[in-house]
Amino acid sequence: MGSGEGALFVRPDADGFREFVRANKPHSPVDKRMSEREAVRRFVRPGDYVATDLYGMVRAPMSLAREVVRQGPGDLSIAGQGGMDIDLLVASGLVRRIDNVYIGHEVFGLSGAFRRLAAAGKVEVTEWTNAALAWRFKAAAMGIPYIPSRTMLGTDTFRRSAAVLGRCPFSGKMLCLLPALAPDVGIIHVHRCDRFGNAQIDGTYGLGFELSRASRRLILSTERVVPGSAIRKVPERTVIPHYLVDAVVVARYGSHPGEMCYEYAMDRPRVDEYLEATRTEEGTRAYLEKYVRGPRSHEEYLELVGGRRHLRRLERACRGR
Amino acid sequence: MGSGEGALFVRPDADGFREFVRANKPHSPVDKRMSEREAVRRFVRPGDYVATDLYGMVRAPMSLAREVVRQGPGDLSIAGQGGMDIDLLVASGLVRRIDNVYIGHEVFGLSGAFRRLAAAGKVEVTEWTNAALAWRFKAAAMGIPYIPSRTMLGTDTFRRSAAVLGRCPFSGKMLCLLPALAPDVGIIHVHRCDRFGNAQIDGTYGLGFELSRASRRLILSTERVVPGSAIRKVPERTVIPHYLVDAVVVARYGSHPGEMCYEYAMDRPRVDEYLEATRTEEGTRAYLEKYVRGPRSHEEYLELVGGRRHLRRLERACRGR
Amino acid sequence: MGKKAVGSGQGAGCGVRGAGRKATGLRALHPAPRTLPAREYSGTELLICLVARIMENRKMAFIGTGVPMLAAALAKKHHAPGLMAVFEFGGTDPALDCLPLNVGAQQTFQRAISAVSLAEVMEAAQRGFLEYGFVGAAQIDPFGNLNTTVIGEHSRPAVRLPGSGGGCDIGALCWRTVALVPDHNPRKFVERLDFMTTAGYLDGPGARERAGLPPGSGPYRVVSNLAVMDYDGATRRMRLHSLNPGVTVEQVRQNTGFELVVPENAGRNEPPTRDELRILRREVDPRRLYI
Amino acid sequence: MGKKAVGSGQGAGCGVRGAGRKATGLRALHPAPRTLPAREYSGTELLICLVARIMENRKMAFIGTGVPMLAAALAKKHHAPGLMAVFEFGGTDPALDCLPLNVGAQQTFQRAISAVSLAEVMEAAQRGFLEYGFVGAAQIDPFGNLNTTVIGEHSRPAVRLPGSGGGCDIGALCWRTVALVPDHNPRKFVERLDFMTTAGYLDGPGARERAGLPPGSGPYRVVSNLAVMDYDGATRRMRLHSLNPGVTVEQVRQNTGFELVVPENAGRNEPPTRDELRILRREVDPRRLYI
Repeated sequence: MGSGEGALFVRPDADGFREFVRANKPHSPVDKRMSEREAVRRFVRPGDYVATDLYGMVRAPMSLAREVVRQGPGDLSIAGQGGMDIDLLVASGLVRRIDNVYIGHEVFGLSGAFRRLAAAGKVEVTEWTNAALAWRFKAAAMGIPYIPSRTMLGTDTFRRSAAVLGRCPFSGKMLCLLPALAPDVGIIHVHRCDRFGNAQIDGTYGLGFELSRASRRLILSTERVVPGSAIRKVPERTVIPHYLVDAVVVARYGSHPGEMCYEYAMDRPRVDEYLEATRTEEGTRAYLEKYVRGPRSHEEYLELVGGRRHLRRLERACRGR
Repeated sequence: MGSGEGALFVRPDADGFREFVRANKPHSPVDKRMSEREAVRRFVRPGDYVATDLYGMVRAPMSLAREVVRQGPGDLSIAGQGGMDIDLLVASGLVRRIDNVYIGHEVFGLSGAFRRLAAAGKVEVTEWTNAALAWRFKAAAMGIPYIPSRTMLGTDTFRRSAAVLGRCPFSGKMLCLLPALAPDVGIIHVHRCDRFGNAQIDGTYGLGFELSRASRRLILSTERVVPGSAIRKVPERTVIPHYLVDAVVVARYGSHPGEMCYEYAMDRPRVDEYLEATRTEEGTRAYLEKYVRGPRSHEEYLELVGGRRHLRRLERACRGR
Repeated sequence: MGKKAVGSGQGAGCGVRGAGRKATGLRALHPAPRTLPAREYSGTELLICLVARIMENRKMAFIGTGVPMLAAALAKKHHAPGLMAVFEFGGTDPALDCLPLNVGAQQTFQRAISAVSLAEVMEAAQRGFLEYGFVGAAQIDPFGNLNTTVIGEHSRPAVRLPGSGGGCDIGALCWRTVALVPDHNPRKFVERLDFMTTAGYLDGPGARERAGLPPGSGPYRVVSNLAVMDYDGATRRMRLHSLNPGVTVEQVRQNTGFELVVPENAGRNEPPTRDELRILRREVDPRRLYI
Repeated sequence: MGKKAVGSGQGAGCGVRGAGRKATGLRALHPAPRTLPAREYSGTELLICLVARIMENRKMAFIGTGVPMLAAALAKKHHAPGLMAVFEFGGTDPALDCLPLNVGAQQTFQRAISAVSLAEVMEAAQRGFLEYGFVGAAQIDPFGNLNTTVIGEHSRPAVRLPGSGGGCDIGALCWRTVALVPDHNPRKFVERLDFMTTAGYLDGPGARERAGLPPGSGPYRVVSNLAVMDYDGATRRMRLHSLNPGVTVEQVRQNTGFELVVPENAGRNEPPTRDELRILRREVDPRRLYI
């Protein structure tokens, strides 16, 4: 029937996932709080496939993205969807393979890092779409090896993807079959969770629901830890239950310099500084030295960018619901 | 590859669904409040395929099920999953075709109505499972004609279903392909919604999320109508957005004699009365006369079963979260 | 109708005391006197204890109403505090300080860690998170295949049973399926099912894998009022594992409608301990909804 | 860094005033003087009005940041109060009393009717709920196919663009796709794309249906700084629909890199009305984040 020519970086393996889950996931509640350093050291390895949530400069797990760059596990594959977090990984030079969806900055312009890397042929890129990526995660999250869809048909996006054409046995329709994508590591920043990782997210959860279920290992960072009783009071609000979670990293202002909805606004000058810096290789290097490798922890980073008083201002600039 | 021998009562038709949605669904907010009588008159027709949520004697849309029996559109097909609501439809003799999953009363025993109907060969039954039905709704809710799964393989349940065997083009795995199921009418009882139908459900939503999206026409009954501002305050809690909804029926105690979680407890003596009555045809007839066709409205039914004072007791027997 | 009739609401959301007035399915099978001496126990209590002992700590178990739920609550309070009860309609690890009568009832998600949907928990099972699944059956065959659909012909059944419900899914997706048969007799343990609702080992070794069912999953135990059975590793046929107190091998054989594998060293199940009974009666089901 | 730099928070969650200090993509294209007389208007304002006029009442529109969002807000306040703005990352019909800079930002779901997920809104589109979709492009061809992926070769591109994002999905799943090209020139309107990210009419009549794309869906309009284009019903090739104020057919032809179908009766687009400009400037974007 035809299939895309793009590389399939992660083969669907529902049985392998089952075995992994049975042997490795924390089925019952255990305290998983740890530092950024420990979480990345234990759960992100060279050669891993990494994916993040949410998008743009919104609820991106920046403190963890910075820690990944700090520790520098190389030869990474990524789901090229996200925002500054993903862009930072690309800029850091750790990435070799991208399931690309959108790497750029919307109204703020193109990604300098992605542009340079691609032009130099230093990265292998397979193309997908927002919906395709969501449904690839969803297939993995459902425990099935693929999911049919009606997107991408007829395009070069399909041709450069690793999707496959198939005909529906019930309706005869031509469909775009999307292979399940189970990242080695999912990284998600949430508003609150308990120490076991039962997490609530305010506002849209983007790809977080699917990604959390699709990931082999899952690192959460959270603005705050709440008692388990607060979670159990409204079990409808639990987007990510603890049994999916491997690490809970408390990271107040973890999305800085991006926004965390209902918590703090985007730090526009710091975002501009990043966008400006990453236009050139030298600028990127200097930025990484100053803001990522310079501070040894998220706390030191927060001091560097202005400390408590400055961060409080960002909170005030964001006025709740 | 092989496929089930059961009848496929609703063929997957993603394009037909799209056309229907474009032409018929209320894309923007309009006040949809109406009586049980009007909702059933306008949206349930002879020969329709009807499906309900939730399960057992829990959050079942009983006031609407009674109204369907009262108006008596015949030749119905149903998703045989639910509880007293579905059992009542079966007992009423309006049902000709069942995509069966489970019709019975759990710890309370078998369904007398289903047993008699099946033994008499008066109903055509195709077999599925809980997960299969959920995923069939999910396929329709995703706008795709089928979804692959790993259940039912190797069983008579598969043989008596209308599923199809298929091999995954990525992993080579044998899969059970489940055809999308888009009911003509979905009926769901919720805790609260605004007059447009933006609905919140407390506790598990069973099949409600998928069913609401899979249904061509959707009737909600609700314990209470709240202002739109209450919905917009916590948009994370909207399980069913208004554009899916065709009718909003205000039905306080709409699940009686079953329970409505956090609202009122099951009315056990009334449930027992139903279970006892439906053991025989005569009993069933008498029950339907007294409790369903006798009262002309949900309000009259509530009076009949004990009125406000009695219902308050059921509320007190259910002590919130 | 008085207030008592609809429940006294001794705990949050527990308004189902009326259920105690009439024997539900379980009670009808094994009526338990209200005040059993500590050394005595009912058949239902034994069954609950046998099932509870199967459940290991730090595992997730797919739970239906009735015996499995009571067993899960007992296991959690007795030897498996990290056991996670997952209910089919979406409730996960609820407080369970009172017992539900439906798998979708309020108690299945009250103070749970999450309350989502049927699809969500079935997908967790499909991803391999659910270690245990529990299923009842009208018939069970030597390979642990189960019937909950019809007795007789499908098109005109002598007895129309409810259907699969989640049973077939559990048998396909959970790692270890445990069948519960509180009335061990030759009409239940049959050589050939009238209808195979739920896959056990199908027709023998390798058959599940050939059908496409997840490798490593399958029937694990059968718990009956006479004994606990497991399956022979080589033939995948049902095998006597351990006898209930006071029951002989011969009794089990006579009540099984096919040739049961009987090993030399069949074990013996201990009666409920004082501890188990105390927890069961005082903490799990103090209002005697089920036991 | 002073408080102003991070936003003065004039409305709930509007802490992005800093954005006004530096020209974002839109502003860089069409700088608008802070105080335009009521009869004058910027290029961006015209574009917004042209897009807004396309949107009918009681429809759902897939909205990205920038022009489509402003146009949706304008249409809603001007002639289409029942228009529903749906954002890709899950926000549906938010209050929009301040404007988001990201399609996932707080303003996209603040006081919305629902805030769910990317999958949820894409599935609504796949089910046929989304009437309008809006897409930008680096290149567009005569059949309305779009490129947002690469200029040059895919393996070593001269310019690596972001990729599809939701563009390809919108082109596949929405009923009517509207392309926005604020800089109409021959490098944008090309005979052959370097890369077809998003399906227009592919290579002509019937091609979408043959590829399996939903029948009845497809490109609807192109809105540029020079004109509005639609598509010939028979050939599916791009056709001049109506000229922007002061623009000639010849100008459009010269700035289009392929042969544009030009009908006898090409219309003329009215400039923004007083009403439109008033709503746009006072109600939609009073803090001039975009215009």
